[in-house]
Amino acid sequence: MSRHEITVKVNGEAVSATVEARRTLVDFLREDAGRTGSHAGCEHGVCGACTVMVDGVAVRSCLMLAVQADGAEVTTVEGLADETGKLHPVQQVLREEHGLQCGFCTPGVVMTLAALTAQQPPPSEEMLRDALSGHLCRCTGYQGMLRAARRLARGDIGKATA
Amino acid sequence: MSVETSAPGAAARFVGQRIPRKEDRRLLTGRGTYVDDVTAPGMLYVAFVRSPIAKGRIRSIDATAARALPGVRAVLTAEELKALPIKYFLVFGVPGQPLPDYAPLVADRVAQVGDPVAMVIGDSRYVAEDGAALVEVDYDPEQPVVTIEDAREGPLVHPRLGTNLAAASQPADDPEMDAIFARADHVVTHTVRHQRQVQSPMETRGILANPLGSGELVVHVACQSPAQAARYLAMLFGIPDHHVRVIAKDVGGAFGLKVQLGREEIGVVAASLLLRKPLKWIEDRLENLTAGFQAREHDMTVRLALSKSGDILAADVDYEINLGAWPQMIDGGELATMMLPGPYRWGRQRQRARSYYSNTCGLAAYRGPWMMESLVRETMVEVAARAVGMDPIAFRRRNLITGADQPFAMATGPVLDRVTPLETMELALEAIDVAAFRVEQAKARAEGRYLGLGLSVYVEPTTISIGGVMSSETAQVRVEPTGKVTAILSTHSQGHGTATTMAQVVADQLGVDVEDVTVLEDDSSRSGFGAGAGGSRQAVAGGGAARRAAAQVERKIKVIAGYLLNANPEHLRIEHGVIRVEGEPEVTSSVAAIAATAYLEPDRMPPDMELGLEAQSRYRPEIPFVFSNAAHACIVEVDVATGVVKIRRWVASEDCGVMINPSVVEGQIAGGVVQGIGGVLLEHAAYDAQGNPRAATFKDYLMPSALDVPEIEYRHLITPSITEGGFKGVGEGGAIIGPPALVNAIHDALAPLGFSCFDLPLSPPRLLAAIEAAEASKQVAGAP
Amino acid sequence: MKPAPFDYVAADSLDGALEELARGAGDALVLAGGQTLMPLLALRMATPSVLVDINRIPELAGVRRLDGSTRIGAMTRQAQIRVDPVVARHVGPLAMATGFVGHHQTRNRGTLGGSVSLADPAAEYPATSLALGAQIEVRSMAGGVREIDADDFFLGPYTTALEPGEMVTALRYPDWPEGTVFVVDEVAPRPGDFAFVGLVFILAVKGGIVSRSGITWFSMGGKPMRSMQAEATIWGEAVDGVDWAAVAELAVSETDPIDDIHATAHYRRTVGKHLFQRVVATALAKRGAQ
Amino acid sequence: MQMNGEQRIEAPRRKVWEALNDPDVLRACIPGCQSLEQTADDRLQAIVGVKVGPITARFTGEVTISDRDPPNGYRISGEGSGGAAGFAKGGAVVRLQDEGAATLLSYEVSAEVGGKIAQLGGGLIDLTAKQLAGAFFKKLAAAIGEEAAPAPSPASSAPSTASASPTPAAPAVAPSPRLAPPAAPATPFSPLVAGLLLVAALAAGFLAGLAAGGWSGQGALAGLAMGLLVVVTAAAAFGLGQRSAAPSLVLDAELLARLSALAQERRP
Repeated sequence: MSRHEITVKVNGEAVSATVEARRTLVDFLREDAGRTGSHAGCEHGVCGACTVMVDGVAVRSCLMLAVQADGAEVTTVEGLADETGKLHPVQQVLREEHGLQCGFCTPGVVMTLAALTAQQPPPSEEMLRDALSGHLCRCTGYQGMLRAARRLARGDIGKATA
Repeated sequence: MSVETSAPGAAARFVGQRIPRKEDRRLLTGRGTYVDDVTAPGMLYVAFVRSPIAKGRIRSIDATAARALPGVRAVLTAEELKALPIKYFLVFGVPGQPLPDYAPLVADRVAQVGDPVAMVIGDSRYVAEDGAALVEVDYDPEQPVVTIEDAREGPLVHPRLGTNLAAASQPADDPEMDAIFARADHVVTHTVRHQRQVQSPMETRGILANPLGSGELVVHVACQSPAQAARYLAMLFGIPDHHVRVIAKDVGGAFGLKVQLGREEIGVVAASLLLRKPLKWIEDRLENLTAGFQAREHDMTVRLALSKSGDILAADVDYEINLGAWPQMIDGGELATMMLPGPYRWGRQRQRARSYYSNTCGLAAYRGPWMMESLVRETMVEVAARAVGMDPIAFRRRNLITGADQPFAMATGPVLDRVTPLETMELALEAIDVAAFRVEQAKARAEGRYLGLGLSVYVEPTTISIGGVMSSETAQVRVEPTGKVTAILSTHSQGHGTATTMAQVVADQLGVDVEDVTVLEDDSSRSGFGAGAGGSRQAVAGGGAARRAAAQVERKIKVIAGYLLNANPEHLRIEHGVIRVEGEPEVTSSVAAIAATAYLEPDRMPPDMELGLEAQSRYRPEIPFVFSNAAHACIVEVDVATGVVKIRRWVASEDCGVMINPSVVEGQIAGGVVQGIGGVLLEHAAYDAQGNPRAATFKDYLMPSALDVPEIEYRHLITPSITEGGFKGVGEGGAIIGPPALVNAIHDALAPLGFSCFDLPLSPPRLLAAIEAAEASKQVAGAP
Repeated sequence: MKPAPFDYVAADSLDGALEELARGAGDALVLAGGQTLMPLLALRMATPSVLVDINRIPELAGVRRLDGSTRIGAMTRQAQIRVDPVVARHVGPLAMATGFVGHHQTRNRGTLGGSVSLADPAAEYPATSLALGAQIEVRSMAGGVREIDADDFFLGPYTTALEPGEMVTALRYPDWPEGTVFVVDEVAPRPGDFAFVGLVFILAVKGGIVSRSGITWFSMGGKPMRSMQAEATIWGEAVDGVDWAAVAELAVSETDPIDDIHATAHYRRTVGKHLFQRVVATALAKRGAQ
Repeated sequence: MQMNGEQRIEAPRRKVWEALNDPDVLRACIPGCQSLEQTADDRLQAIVGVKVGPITARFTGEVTISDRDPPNGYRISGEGSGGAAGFAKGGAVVRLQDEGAATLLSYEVSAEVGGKIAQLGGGLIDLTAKQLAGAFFKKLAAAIGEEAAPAPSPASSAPSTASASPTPAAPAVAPSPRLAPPAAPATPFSPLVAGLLLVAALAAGFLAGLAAGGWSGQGALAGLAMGLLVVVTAAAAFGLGQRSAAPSLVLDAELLARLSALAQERRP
């Protein structure tokens, strides 16, 4: 089995490692790059908990090999809040709307919403809802996430409504 | 809705407030600590070799190739594990109950697809799986038993037990019952079949077992109570409690799956003790869906005797459960049948229940233990109403208990008090506006569109404290020398938000700000014993313990402050951590100042008073069942051409007593409702005739997505319980009472077609088949 | 759930990829978007000796107009196909089908060529390409380049006309007449799931007469199913005179659906007829709107 | 899985019998055969490498023959084990009856699959098995009947399965006289087409194996073929559920070689 020297820019920091060809990106991020925020919920591309941004777009990190990310810019959930710890608007709104409970699926949800809300033109509530359907959550019944999506689409990221 | 203030004692500044959760900042920024996030030096990884057949004898196991694989450190079978005797028992077992031969690894016979046969331990999960693929097991397959029907007469799942009947409850002779049925004006017979489901929390099971040189065993595990897990391991392995330390910082959902450690976790601990190495096993999704634990799969038939005026006279219940091969608890159905009458005047009941072993995945607890009987009752009530020619709503109004009836002893024993089933129902109906809906429904039918309204009402016995591990919870509350407050509880959150809600309770009791209270509940070595999550009990048992411990500390603060301020402690008020003397605004102190004195200035303390500001209290509710209640109403549209159901509205009207944090309460309700929606419309852990699980990945096990759920509307009634703080449990209600509301709505929508189907899930193909059947029978009936 | 060992090669040119494929003989797999292959690897259902990654070959991606047709590179991501103006203008059904393919996160990686190469009987792209009469461009070291008619490409479940060492490099979609209307629709348990039954319906009308149509199904047999008799039956008919209920019967009779844990063949046929009429109604309404 | 079918073969029963006992027919039907050894009089074992789409498996097959009744038919029980992929076992009865100058070959198969295949395979197992078995017997008929060998399309010769619903009544519309239905794509007898037949043969190979009791090796081949069927179908089946993009499908070179070989062999 081939092994590969790779360097991935994770949240702005270059991380180099020698990985087996078969190593998935999510395992690389969690175990080699120490970013355990991305969770492997199903490892077959359905649940969405492992969603990260690769070169700016939301992808399932269990459906990419680490070696495929060589030279790429990867943003994980750890990379969103600023140095002062100020939450990203997506994180802030999800907190205000109680959009999470156990928190396991949350990092993936955050990354999908963060990737979409960074787009121009800003996504509609419909687009955000559609993208949320790519995430499974067993705790919340999606209620808080859907409220958050509505507020993000309206640019209403001031104070909580709930 | 009118909100009664919570029980006396607390100046409710935080209790009742929708404050954001303290744990969310950590979880939103990827800084949670789930078991797979923890590592230990020299840690090795475990993969299991699992049976591909549902039943058979193991002829031989050849691990030569696996052991020879570089990176594989060990391969263990039942043979190797014999070196460490395990006294296997079930946490929720009945003493003396005959058990099948539970063991971390099966020795000679496999009884389900996925039975663990060997453990491969390697330098990574990758290489451990490489090794597992090389272990060659030779099986002698036998005909499996898959369904309840198979189990009744079929070959034995566990030959040593001599029967497939795991537990049963037989009714005593009751000639009066037969007489009631004989003279009843109407007898309705109603059968509901509920399919197999999987709890499937987003985080699967997982464990890191780390035996330290000192003889201390540190275990990080995804569980519902570190203290309970520690007790279980200590007893299984005969290790003194203080040698077992269980830590579970963050757990990604559980829903009953993690209420008791399974065979795999126990096997990993055994292996770590044998090899003296830290071992990690993280269940993958294929294992979780096919070989962990599953839930539901029961049939219930009820005969209901009715008077012509629409009174429920008696119920005769027959209940069967498919337990699978290695159930987490062996349930004879007693509790389920006990709760069947719910909030109805229900003169008399007779029950017969049987649970069978089969060659399928064992059942475990699943959110909403009272779901089956509530589903049966609330769907049956509608059938019964039509049988006596009454509107189901009127029928419920006639048979539901009122405040005047309470306390009300159910036909099966439990006593209902301080519940508001009728009131919550009226509240839900008002929110839905039934009259307006019926108009809309008629208009839609004229256009060939089928809208339906579903209603369901129930009471739930939360915080059952009749005995056993769930009798009580404990809390230590400590004001540190800094003035900050630490509350250490035996509660545990797998998403419940107890780090916030318990802090709200403590802050109110002490008069400090919620930001100044830190709740710790993740470590058995500091929390003390308690069952943690399970049975909708943490608000009542944990909240009660937290209030009482905090009250002791509050009292001590006031005594010390009174002594230092020359004031009567009874005249002191604490708010925002500031202590004031009533009528003397200029005289103040603070909790922080008192704390400094209590720890650091012994000479300023009142004579004979113990130093420090800390107290512990263990709380057992004053009543065996703390009943909460709710009524749900929903509106659906059914596409009769495809069988696809769209949910247009959902109203949850509930009474969980004093709400600590309404947003958390609503989150619990919503999560439960959506799990219920999944159970009615989508989720099915199907098996084929050979016992092969056919929903092995999330492409086949279908859970609701964000596009499948309605926006849930809430109505809250607050009728405090008599327990400490007036709280009631609310964690499971949505999963219990959501399903019947949805099933009733579908039947209401399709009533013009004569549709009837209580065989879940009501997937589009099954709905369409039932619609076709209804049309066919109508044609037969209509034929000359 | 971790993949078995394999070697990995990232080709930086088409020739490089074809060389690696030839070298890998039957035991090499092409890694395109990976949204299906990765789960198969993780489940150890697929255990190739070598993966040839074609994600770093620029010339394999992109949409280009040719004379009378549109050429879409095999590595063009589904997310781009969904929003690409040229696709929207000339290959509308493909853009419409993309809305049903997986989810936002998988469409960001998933590709057209990968989906067509796998020939998943439940996939939207093979059926849509079949309905549009696409030409599938394949290349190999030995055989060079050839185009295969979609009708000849999909042979059965997972079975295509690709020869060893061959790889799909692009699809060419011939233009349909101005004013062609189309609808791609499906009935699925949840959005993004594989459909119980799915239908692609494309209709070209000239002077009120049906001049051409494409009627294909997904999840209705072991491969994308084309209802040729139905197409033949409405050809040359006055569009307003067609007995669509009868055509629905005929079209469904040309499929061969199966039972699985999600739906019975009976359900798929029954709902297929309904879906057909629903889709036709929508298409005719679109036509009226033109 | 239950599978029944009939095939009229334009040859006398004795001839069909002999053809069915021709080892070459079945041996040629097994691609990637890595070893073949007799373990007992009525038992054979072999190892076969299979690849279908992205799915790969190494299969071990074993079968036993019973109820031999030359030249009328047999019963066989076969088992194919694909290791991690899973296993298949089953039995079948094949009967030969005179039908005028021709022979009617009927078969009843009951088979079951286990392991990952059963968990992940879904309903396509039945479909593919159905198609492959049908195609196999069409081809067999063509071979024995010494007809020219344009390829029958598997779908067109699908036998009925227990799970399949009856095909609906003929539609009420007659095809427009102005245009005959577009002819199905002409399929020259290329190695690829033979490939289809061959894969089909694998599927139903064990059926033929049943008939080949005279040389129990054929029985073994039967078991292998059955295992192959299982892997083949599992491949398709798992894929059915998967969404969006996928890798190119690469056919096994060895398979192709054998396809061509068979193609030559079967030419009139």
